[in-house]
Amino acid sequence: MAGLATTLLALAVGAPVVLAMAWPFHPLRPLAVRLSPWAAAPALLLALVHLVDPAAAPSLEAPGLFLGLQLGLDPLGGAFLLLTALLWVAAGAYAWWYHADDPHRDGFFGLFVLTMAGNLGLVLAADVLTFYLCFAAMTFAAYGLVVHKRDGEALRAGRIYIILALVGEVAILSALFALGTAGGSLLAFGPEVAEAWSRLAGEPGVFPPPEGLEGAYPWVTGLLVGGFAVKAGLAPLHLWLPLAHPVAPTAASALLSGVMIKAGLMGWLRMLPYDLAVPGLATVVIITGAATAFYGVLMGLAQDDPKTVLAYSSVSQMGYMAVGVGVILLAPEVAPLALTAVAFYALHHGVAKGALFLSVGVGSRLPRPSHHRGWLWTLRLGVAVPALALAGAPFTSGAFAKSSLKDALSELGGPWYAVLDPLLLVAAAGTTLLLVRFVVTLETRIGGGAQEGSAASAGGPWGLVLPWMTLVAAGLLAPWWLATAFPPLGGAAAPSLLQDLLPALLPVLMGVALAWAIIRRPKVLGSLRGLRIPAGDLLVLLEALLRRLRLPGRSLANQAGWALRRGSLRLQDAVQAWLDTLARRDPRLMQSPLLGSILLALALLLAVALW
Amino acid sequence: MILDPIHWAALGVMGPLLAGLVAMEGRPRAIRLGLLAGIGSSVAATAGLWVAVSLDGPLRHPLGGWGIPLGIELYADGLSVLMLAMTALVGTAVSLYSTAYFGDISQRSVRDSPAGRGARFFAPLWLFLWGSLNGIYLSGDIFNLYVLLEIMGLSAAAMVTLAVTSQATVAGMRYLVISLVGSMFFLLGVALLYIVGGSLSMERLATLDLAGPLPAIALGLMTLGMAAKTALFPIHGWLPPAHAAAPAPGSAILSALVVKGSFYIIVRLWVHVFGGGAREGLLVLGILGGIAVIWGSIMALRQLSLKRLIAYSTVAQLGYLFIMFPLLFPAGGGWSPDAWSGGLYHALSHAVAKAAMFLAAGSMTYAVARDDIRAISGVAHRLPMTFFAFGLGGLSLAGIPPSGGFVAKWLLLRSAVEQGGWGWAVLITVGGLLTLAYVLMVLRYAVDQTEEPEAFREVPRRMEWAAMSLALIALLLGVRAAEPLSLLEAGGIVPWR
Amino acid sequence: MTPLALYTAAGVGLFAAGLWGVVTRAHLFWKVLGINIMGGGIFLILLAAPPRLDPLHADPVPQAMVLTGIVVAVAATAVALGMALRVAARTGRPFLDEDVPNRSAGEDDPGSGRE
Amino acid sequence: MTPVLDWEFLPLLVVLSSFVPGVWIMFLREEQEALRSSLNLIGAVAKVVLVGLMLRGVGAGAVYEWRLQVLPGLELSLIGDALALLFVTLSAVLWLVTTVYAIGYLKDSPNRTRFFSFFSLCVTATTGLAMAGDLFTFVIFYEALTWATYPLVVHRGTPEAIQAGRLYLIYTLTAGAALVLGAVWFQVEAGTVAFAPGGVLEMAAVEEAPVRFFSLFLVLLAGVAVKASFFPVHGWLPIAMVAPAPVSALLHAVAVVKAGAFGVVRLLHSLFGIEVAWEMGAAGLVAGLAAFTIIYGSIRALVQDDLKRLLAFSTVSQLSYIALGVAFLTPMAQTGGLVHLVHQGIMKITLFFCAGVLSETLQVKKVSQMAGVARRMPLTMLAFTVAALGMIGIPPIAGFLSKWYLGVGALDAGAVWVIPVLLASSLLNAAYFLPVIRTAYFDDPDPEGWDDKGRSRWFEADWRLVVPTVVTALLALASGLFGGIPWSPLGWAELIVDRSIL
Repeated sequence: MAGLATTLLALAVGAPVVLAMAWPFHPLRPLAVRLSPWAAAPALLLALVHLVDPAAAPSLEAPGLFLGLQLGLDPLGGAFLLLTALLWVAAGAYAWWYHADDPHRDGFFGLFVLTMAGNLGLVLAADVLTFYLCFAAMTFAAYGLVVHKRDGEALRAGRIYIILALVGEVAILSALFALGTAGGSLLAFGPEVAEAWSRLAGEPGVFPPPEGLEGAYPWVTGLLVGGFAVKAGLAPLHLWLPLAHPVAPTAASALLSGVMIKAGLMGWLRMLPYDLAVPGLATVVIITGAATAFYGVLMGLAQDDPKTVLAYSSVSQMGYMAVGVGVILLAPEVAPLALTAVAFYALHHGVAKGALFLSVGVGSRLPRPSHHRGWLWTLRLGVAVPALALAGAPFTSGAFAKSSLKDALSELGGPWYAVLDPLLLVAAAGTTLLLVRFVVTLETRIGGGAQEGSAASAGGPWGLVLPWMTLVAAGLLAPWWLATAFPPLGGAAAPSLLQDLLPALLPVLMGVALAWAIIRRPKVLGSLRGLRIPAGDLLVLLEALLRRLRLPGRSLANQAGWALRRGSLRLQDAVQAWLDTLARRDPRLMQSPLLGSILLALALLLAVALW
Repeated sequence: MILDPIHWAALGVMGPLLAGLVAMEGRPRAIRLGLLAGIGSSVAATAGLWVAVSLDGPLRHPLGGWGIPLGIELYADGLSVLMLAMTALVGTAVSLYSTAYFGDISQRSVRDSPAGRGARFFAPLWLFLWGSLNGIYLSGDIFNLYVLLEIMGLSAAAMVTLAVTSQATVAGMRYLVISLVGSMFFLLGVALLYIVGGSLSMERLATLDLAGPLPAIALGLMTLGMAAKTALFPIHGWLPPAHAAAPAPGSAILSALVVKGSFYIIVRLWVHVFGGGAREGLLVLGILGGIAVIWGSIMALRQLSLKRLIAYSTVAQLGYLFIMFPLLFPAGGGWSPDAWSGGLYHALSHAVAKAAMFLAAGSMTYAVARDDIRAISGVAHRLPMTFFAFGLGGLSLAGIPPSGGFVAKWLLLRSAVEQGGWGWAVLITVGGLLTLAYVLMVLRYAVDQTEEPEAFREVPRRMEWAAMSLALIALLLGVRAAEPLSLLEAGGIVPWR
Repeated sequence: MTPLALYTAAGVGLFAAGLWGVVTRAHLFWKVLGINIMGGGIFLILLAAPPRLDPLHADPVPQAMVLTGIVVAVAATAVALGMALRVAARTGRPFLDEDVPNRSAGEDDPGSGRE
Repeated sequence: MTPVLDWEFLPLLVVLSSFVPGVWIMFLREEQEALRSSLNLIGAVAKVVLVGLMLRGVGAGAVYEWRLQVLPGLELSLIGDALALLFVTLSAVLWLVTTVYAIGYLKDSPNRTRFFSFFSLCVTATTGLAMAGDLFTFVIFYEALTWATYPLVVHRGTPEAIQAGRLYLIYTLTAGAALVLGAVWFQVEAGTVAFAPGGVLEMAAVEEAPVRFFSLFLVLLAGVAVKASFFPVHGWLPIAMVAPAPVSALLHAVAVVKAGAFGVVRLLHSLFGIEVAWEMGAAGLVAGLAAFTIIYGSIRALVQDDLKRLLAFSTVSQLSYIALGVAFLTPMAQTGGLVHLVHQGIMKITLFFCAGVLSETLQVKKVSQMAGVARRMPLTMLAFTVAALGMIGIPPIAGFLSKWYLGVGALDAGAVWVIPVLLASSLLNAAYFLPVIRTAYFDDPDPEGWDDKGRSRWFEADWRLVVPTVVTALLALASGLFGGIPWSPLGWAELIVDRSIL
């Protein structure tokens, strides 16, 4: 079993890497593209193996590669691997048919495997630099997926995405510099990272932090949180997310929202110092998280593109997880429980959100509903299940995740619990409302893409439907396998689903009621239609501001440059003219009277000198 | 055969003079024979003396028994041999070059035509010149110096006028007047020295106590005269037209060798006979040299005539030679071997490089039939070897490594820095840059391909090779500097007193 | 006033006069003449050189020098006059004209011995 | 391990292996193409082989020395130790690649004889300079390099080429003069010009006359800073862009700029000694200057549309990483600086190769013309992307390793201010490289704007252009990906620092 696991570990990362490497070479490309959709299969196998036998914790080391690559599979990794691999396989299959006759299909899959390599790699990474390496690979390859459509909108989204991503990378890297200084280049997760943190923090009286890094500790943690927050879409660093997720091809959006933003979360969970409390930072994280949970909902309600709505819902959901992370940072003793909760949440959200995004694609590719009622109802059912899960309806993974998060909070207790619990409840209601909004917008889009994207030609929409259904099913089963999957993570035993039936039901009902109320009243609805907030809310203001700033500076610089050049030219001319006159005069030195006086002068000079 | 080494000296002086007589005859064969004899004798003399001197120090030989105290005698030490070697080296190349440069003069009619006169009289004049130069380097008494100086001056001036243009004639005439006046100053100095010291032998004079006004005046007069012949700064005006007007081989000889003759005498007087003289005097020489470096370079930058440019560069480079003097005798007393080797090595490498440049320039003007920088565009492609010869020569002049110029500059700089003479150090550095400036100006025109020269004459290979070989030697001097410099040290104690 | 001083003074005077002529007179003949006068002055000084060995016999060396000097001077003068004549022939005037165009030497100077 | 060759004249052979072909080619006729190319290639391969031998020897602990006395107290000395080999290997390998590239790039263009002759001489000077065992030898090759590259810069013979060459000479020659002056001065002060690990100056002597020694340092720095294109004196570099692509590649990646950077290394470590340099504040000055140049160059690069100018300014910025690294006392920083000597070389040469392929095959010279060019030139643009990402510092490409070592090393030295500089430069690099990549891949091409010379049999352009480009790109990737193994540039740099022969 262990041997198999190790092989699979190597394959899980190796397969996509090899495919990505093969892609540039023309003869190999068709094959590579053909295999790309299934490149995540080994990873999925590995995840299942791990699920069956949690004891199997394979690890690999390649000291010659990079600065020493380390791969490994631990419980947390296992959990995320399950999600990641599942989504990649589903999305891969989905994309294969979705892009059946897309001229840029080859390019898409080239970047697809590269992104996948990064994503799987960072899940399986066992040390800091390996993680960073894969994280970066994923980030930059994903850019290609975002701008796949190549229209202005996509390129703009891509630009915003890459700018923010870079800022994040830089923040992370600067934090890693500090960690590396404290603990060396090779930092395996777990004890070694903790060691580095404690050395960086220093021990008052025992040993000081590294010279020059006194008091850097909070900053470093802050940079790390901030850096990953970009990827995790925590407000206000979420700006790229509502732009990028909708414009990307459906499969890619599913991945972005489902797994890639979880990479940020993963970063937090892997690298932050759990065993040293960072109260200040923790407070910030929790508040921001909670705020994000609301902010996402509000902004999302003002959108009318289903994918954008989903994107904003992702933002708000990541808010919840951020709260969990904050709890970890706040109180090391609650860490295990909170960790479990966050992991639950990530998995649940990943699967559900992935399913929903795919459903958008399916919807748009459906033949006209008029003559395909069967399809229509399948779609509605398939949307309802993950939507309910997200809303946290009873008996769904959502309820499960939310309750475990709640447990963590209650464990934390104190004012935090008192404040956060109701807040999150309201936010959950908002989520429901948002999902209703999503369903409504989706209904308007059904069959929208049928003409141009002819999924029908590719043997009916089955190619799209099956992967989608897989995810839906996975989401449906989630509560049960989650329970089996998690004990190793050291969290509390999976909470029974009945015990908090009401609290789970409450927000859903509230949300639905609210939605119903609004939809019943055309006046309110109309007034709501009035407020449109462009996707990427704050960004719009920011861009306007920048445009103002740019122009004057440059023209000034130019003028200065020109003035300088003119001046130097004039000077040159003057000097040359002067030299010419000298040169014309020089022969005169031999003219009789002058020569005489020169000789005389020299004679006198020498006489004086020699006297 | 066993020879008293001093016979080599006699050979060095008499050989070229006799060869000159042979060449007077005028037919190509005679000319070739004469040149061959001249080359042979000088090279042999140089080689023999080199060995002898480096084996057992300086050599003396009283001519006709007029020894000490009168001392009409031949004298050879490391310095003399170095100058002899320089002359032989450059002379050989120039001689070969000249045989090709003046074209075919086998018909008598051509020979007697004004154009042919150049061809006819170059060789004899040059051989006389050669003899007199060797004589100057080998003579141990100051009156012989005067006589030889006159021979040198006359043949040099005549050489300028070989080019049958009004400019050449005027320039040559002016050169003649200046050099005659210079000789007169020198002779007056000789007379005064004899009255004071009662001897003509430089070594003898060196042993006397030459305090008091009269020797000082004598030194001043001699220096003035020689400075005029060496075209030290304010009296340099005659040089550019003269050197530019002469036929190319002539220009090479004048710029590379002739000026060195009078410079050599100044060195002998100040360093050996007067043992440094007065510090202020040295400073005057150095400052004038410094001005010459800057002035000459700037003038060179403003020329459009290629040969005139090179001539002005000679003015500038001679300035370097005079910068040597204040460095030789540091303010604190004592003696700076760096300055000594550096200065003389600069004389040597300048001779080689400058000759290479003038010969190359000759080939260029020969090809485009115009002495104008703007006219040589495209030469770099038509005559690559000539182009490289000019370039390498120029770079050596500017002290770009590896080259003799670089070694010389390094030594001069070192002596300047050691004495804290920052002014001199900066001057030397800046002078190098200015040199680069005008050398590059020429190269820049030569590589220019925009306009093709209208008339382009094929250049004989021998001319190209002569220039190139000199340039390569200039390069080589930068890699093997140890031998020539060790020779300098071998030549007995410097200075004598 | 010793004869030496006297002769020396006279010699120097001649030298100066000759130099004056060379420098101030534009005509080449005067210049050549001036040079000869300078030489004459020097010879005068040499001849006045005090006897070195014994006071009765004059010192032969200066006389030898003077003789040689005269020979040289004659030769030099000859050459100089010859060249002066050629200058006159070429430029039409027996002067050292200064107005040789400086920055345009290219036009009328082939720069090599052929024409 | 097999016994090591102990030919002390191996360094000389390395130098000659390009000198002899260079001179020989100079006397060839224009149409003797086959002979010319084979001479070049033979020389290049020979050099690589010889360097390989030396590498093995030095790896086993040997040191190769060759000396020739010029004057008493002055000698030409070539020393092949680990530090020298770092640079020599770079130039040898890249010369081989560039030669192939140049043969393809200049096919049926005029004056190739001159070009290839000086091309070889240029590398001769570089290798000689890399192995120079003392300042005297260094100066000689440093100047020789100027003269070997000048004809390459003005190769096109166009007015702007001439103008650029003029500027190039004004800058480099003035610097050369300063260097000579400084060298002589140093000899007078220290009594020797020989390079020695840890420097040749005593702390005590320096502390007696700090001002004098600092000005001495400034003079020498002025000498090397021009070629290293430090801020105030970088002006020649972007203008020298008129040269043909292979030349720019060589100038910017290997020969000239690296000579300058290497000079800084020698100055700080082999002459003054880094401790002394820190004591007298010289190293601090260098670090500050380098940091400023890093930012300045990147900012200037932002607004360039001409691809090669953009790359040039990026060189200005990237180059200072080397100086920045070696100016610190900590081994990691020094390793980072040294290894960037190689990494920057490989990545930058790739970028210039790409620029060359585009301009040669499609007449595309501006970023604005590059829209969608990746569809026509996938391999080239892939290479470009790899190199550009490497410049930004994206793992696992070489550039990241340099950055990592620099950052950690700087923090080790307690210089926190370096981190913002590094990161800002990363962001700026991204700001001017990523748009190029984006437009190349994702904008719609307008083939009318291209003057397409067509594909070759196997590749998108002449194979002699594409293959070298891909090879260097792979090198850039490999030297990052396999940074952990001892023979990688990183490993070698660590070896140098460990042996403390810096």
